[in-house]
Amino acid sequence: MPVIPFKQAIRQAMVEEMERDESVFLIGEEVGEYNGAYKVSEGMLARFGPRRVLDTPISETGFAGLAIGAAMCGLRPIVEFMSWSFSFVCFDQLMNNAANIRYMSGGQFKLPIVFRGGNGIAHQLAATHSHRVDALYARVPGLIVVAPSTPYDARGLLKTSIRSDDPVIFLESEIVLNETGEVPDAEYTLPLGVADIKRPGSTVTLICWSKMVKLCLNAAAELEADNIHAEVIDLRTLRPLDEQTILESIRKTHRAVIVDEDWPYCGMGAGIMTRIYKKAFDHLDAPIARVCSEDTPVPYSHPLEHAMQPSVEKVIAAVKEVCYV
Amino acid sequence: MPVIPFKQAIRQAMVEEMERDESVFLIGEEVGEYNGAYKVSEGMLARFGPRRVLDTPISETGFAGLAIGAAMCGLRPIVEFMSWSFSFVCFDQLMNNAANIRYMSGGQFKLPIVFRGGNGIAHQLAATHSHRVDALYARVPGLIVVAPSTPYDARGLLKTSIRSDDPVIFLESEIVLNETGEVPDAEYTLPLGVADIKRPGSTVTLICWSKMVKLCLNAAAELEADNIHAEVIDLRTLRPLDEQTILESIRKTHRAVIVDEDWPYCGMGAGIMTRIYKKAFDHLDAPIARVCSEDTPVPYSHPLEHAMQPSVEKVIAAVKEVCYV
Amino acid sequence: MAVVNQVQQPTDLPETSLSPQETRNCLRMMMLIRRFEERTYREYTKPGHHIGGFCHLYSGQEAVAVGLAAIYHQGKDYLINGYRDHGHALALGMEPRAAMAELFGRATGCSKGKGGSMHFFQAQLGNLGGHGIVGGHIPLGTGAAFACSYKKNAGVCFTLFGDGALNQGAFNESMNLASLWKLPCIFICENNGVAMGTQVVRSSAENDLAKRGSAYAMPCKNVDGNDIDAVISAAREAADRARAGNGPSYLVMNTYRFRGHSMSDPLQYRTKDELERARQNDPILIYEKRLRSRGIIDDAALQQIEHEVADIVNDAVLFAENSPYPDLSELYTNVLSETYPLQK
Amino acid sequence: MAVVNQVQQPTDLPETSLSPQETRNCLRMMMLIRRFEERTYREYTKPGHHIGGFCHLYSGQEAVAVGLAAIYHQGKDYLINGYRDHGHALALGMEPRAAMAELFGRATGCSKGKGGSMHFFQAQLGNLGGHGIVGGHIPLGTGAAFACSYKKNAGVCFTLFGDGALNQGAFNESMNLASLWKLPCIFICENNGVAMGTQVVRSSAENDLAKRGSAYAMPCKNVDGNDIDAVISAAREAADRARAGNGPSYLVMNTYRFRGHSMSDPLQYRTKDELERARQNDPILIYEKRLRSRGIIDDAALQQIEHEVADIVNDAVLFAENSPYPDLSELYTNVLSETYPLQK
Ligand SMILES: Cc1ncc(C[n+]2csc(CCOP(=O)(O)OP(=O)(O)O)c2C)c(N)n1
Ligand SMILES: Cc1ncc(C[n+]2csc(CCOP(=O)(O)OP(=O)(O)O)c2C)c(N)n1
Ligand SMILES: [Mg+2]
Ligand SMILES: [Mg+2]
Repeated sequence: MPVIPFKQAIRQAMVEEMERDESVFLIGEEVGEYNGAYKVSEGMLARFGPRRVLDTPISETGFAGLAIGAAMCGLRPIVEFMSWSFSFVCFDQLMNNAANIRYMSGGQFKLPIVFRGGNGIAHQLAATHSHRVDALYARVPGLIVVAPSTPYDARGLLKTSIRSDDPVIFLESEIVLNETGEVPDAEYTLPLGVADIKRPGSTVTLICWSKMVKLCLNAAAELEADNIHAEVIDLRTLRPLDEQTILESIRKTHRAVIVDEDWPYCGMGAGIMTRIYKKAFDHLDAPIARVCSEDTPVPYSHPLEHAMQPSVEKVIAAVKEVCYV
Repeated sequence: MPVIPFKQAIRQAMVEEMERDESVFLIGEEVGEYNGAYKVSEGMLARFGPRRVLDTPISETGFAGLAIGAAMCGLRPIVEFMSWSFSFVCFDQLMNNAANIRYMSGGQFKLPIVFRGGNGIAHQLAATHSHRVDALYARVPGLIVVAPSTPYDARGLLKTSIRSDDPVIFLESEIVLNETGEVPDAEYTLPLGVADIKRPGSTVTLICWSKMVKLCLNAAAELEADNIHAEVIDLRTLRPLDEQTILESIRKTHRAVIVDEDWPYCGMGAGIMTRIYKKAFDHLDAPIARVCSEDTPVPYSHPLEHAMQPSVEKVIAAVKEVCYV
Repeated sequence: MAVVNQVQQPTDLPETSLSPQETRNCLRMMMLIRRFEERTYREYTKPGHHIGGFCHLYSGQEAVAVGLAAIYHQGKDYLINGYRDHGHALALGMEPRAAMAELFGRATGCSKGKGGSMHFFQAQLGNLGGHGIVGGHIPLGTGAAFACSYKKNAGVCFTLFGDGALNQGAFNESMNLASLWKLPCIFICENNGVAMGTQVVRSSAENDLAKRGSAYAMPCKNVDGNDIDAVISAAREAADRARAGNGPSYLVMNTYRFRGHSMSDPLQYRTKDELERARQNDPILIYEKRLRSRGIIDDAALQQIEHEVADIVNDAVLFAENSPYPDLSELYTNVLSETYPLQK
Repeated sequence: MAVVNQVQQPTDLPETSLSPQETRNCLRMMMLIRRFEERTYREYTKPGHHIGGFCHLYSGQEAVAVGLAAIYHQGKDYLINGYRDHGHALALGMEPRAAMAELFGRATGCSKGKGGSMHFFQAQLGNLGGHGIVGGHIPLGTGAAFACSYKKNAGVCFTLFGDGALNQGAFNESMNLASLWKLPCIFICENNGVAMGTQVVRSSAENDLAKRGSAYAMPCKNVDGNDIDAVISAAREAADRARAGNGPSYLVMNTYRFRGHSMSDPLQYRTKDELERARQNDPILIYEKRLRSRGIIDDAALQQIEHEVADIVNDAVLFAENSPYPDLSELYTNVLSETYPLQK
């Protein structure tokens, strides 16, 4: 099977869906002539022309709203945010227009639209450019939130997202964009709302997604030395949440650690924990542990930025804590 | 002691602080000539003049940002949002400029600024005007989030918020604005970050704030009939969170219900629950229960809107569940 | 403070080429909207009223919605506006029953009772809805125009907003995008002189609101928004231009709001004098006079229309009163298109 | 695509009334900034480099920052701008050591290593910082001007942003507020013709960016941003007006960005030709020639300056390299002013 970078898998999905359905188009800053700030859309302008690959001015409110309006009128936009951090200047468009119009209109309008872009902490981009928006959007009924960790998942999930009649928040870690993985040539799709067990295990359940999956797999590998067999669950979709896969795992392991790069308070990890606590309560041999970022803005300086985030060591420590070793 | 409405207590706090400190001013839509959309600032323009009570165009990004800039330069703005729902059009100003500038500048700038306005579900304002922003801002290091339930608390906490050198998100329920309570004539302040036990009890801990406090007190009163003595904790401040008061109560009652009007997933109640779960784990006789709003956008139609929200009945049912009765 | 028509209005009124029957229909629709709104006012302020939430009446601005509807290409065009949306919905053809039932929060309402006064939608007529966040819908209208242009179907989108909404950056971003990409978007500011209680002079550094569009290389124009013929000809010109692929226009319809901003507004910022002057410029009165002078209507015809619209509005209220509330299960419908695996 | 100076520049250059010493200092500062930026480029692209994150160089635009600094009233005025902020910080008087140490993420940096390239702050000089969210700082600058006006201290705020930032609604909201309230804000668009890879013609429906301010009843002007004398006289006029209480102005400084948008930019959208033309308009060259012709500098003086700035920049890099990283405990400082009860 070909091994390709994550960003190429994203591109494949977009290209395939644009070939398949003329109502799909790509819009965002620098997606065309510049080939994308992170080169995700490389070559797409050349392939589809300026009608379907649109470079925008720096007007997130304008073009995100434009895309939502276009979706109300039968098109299927893919909106690229150069960074999800920039979605804060158009937060209202997502929270109200994308999430509510179907409901407020009594179901008269569907909103087939994908918003995608880089999410989370990358390399020293400092506080304003390192936001993790997972929880902000996963909190909202009316939205779907997808956050894949591998090229294979990314391609399959993005295709389904583009075909979905609902607004999808598609989170790509800037760090993961260049990581590679096997992706078949043949077309395929993956269902939304279904987690994937990236590594089976029996001692403890590691719950993660996006950038944190690799970290958890590394931690799991190291933990074998201590005879701890960690099961790594890649959620892939944050809303809807695949509670069942998580709970089945916990019923087996009786211990869980949630690993995410959000802040500890009211962040994504907190949201997931609350969803499963009650149902897992009687099966738990220890309180669910969490590894997340420190409760501070994201600093520029490399050592601080590093210290702020989850690490393999932190995950291992948390696992040992819930395993009482 | 005089009995006054919540909104008057807010006004008292603003007037007193503006008398006390010339650098304090009030800015927002309709706060001046119109006397405030909810009449919170009634009479303040007449008292302080247009230099210190400023009616703005409908430009939340403009005036919220203007106030933040003014705070960087030594003033102490009070920004009124007609509704916290409207803060989504200027979300970036709060998330990045208010929350991060102190940090990103290495502490060179302080940001003494209060943002206040109506939060949550009111009377049939539908999906776009009923947002509960508690968790969105409580999640963020660099912000302080206050959500009082009584006129007494409101006045004392708002005064402290105005004197604080940090950005304060001050949440007023539109429903609570007209409720009344005792407030002394004499000046006083209340500390941020300290919860208040609004009703002592021994059987179960009810954790709530803002609009939900009255609901919990009503539920607690009804629960006495079943010999259940509920302790009602009014958090008052959501960030920083007074874990200590909550945990002390749970160590006594061994049972807790969190009541909030946010959505269930990644909402404020979820955030609080995660903060206390681990530390309370060994003291709990039952999983922490939650009463919150249903996981849908807020509908207009009265019966639906009512069904969507927490109610005394729902709180009682949740209490009985954790008490296994 | 004088706020009405402070800007010089053009005085030449080109013929609008509507047939007599069409002009009569326009007058009738204006009267229906007025009647609907005044009845809504009564229903809202009645003890034990059925209407809740914010409710913004359109009385006084009818010439704009009805004028636009007169040149609207159904099945092709779109219209979107703010929360003051009853008039536009009716003008485009919404059943008054569905409109009143929505206000009453009933399952039979145009948005199934889920939207309320600020959120009247009607997909099959291209009505993209009323929207509560000031200015937030302007990019959506631009997007509808984008869709028309993408599909090359010669449709246009009428994107309406108030004088207050101009002060949201969303307006500027949309104007720039629409002009840059020559989208068939007709931006229409319904300037009723005031946003809630803030007069234009207190919200806009530039008093001539047409100039607020001057940075985007598109035609910008003041229009007498109380004169339906002026509305029609300006809108037609803009729509023709847009349909021909020549891009957007920006029209400021100068008009007046008879009622308060919403139901709770005591209107203290307004003088009797001002209101009196506005009453003289009542768009219905103006049009009625004109049709009379053209011999298109007379007292009898007028009286008949009055009766008709009264009956329609009565019927709408009865219908709304007798309609059921949505079933509680409706709380969970229309959130997404489908229930995904494991949702909830 | 020609992007430089497509707009007609005014050709009359009024005297700026700087003393010869001041003009020499200006030239020296421009050269220091250039040297600092080119060294930053080398440090960033070195293997195992110390500089991380996004880094945007100011080479080519020096006349703007240095021109503004020449009329800046320290202790009274404020300046705020986007993420391309090294030049402005140095021009206002930041120690190159503190600047370079910030890039290196060291505790001795101007923002203690917490801000990085995009976030150079210096409170005691009124430098309200560089800001990474395009357009998001424009309301802040308006607020600084508000503070000046509130305190009636005749200070002004220079609020800088790029040609791309004009397309954020925050710009328009700020312009309107500043003009409505006559705030002493000098809005300055540094038009280097391109936002990342998007040329002005592809982002703005209106090509004359000065017109983008035309809706706000304030003076709007194109300025040759490569000519420091033009910058100074336009900025002085605007500042005088603002200090006198007559409100804001909007200036478009037309200039050029020699380097890529940030370090990763391959500059493929640019022709050799274009760059060649821009080199001829290098603001340092222009000013150097002028000072030569006025007899203020000669080869020897120039060489001396070159050595001086080279030494300063070398010293800055050495200082940065030898400075410690922030202690890990610094992660938790400067979040709030104090630790509230029970915080953490
Ligand atoms: C972003 C936002 N800010 C504030 C409000 C509150 N609000 C609702 S209507 C209104 C006045 C709008 O005036 P205008 O645009 O002139 O429309 P009109 O009511 O005159 O039709 C305000 C301030 C809102 N709904 N959304
Ligand atoms: C809201 C937002 N959108 C997008 C970006 C990404 N971005 C950073 S700089 C830039 C280009 C800005 O160009 P311009 O304003 O002309 O300034 P210049 O870089 O030319 O100095 C873009 C798109 C951002 N930082 N913030
Ligand atoms: Mg108005
Ligand atoms: Mg630029």
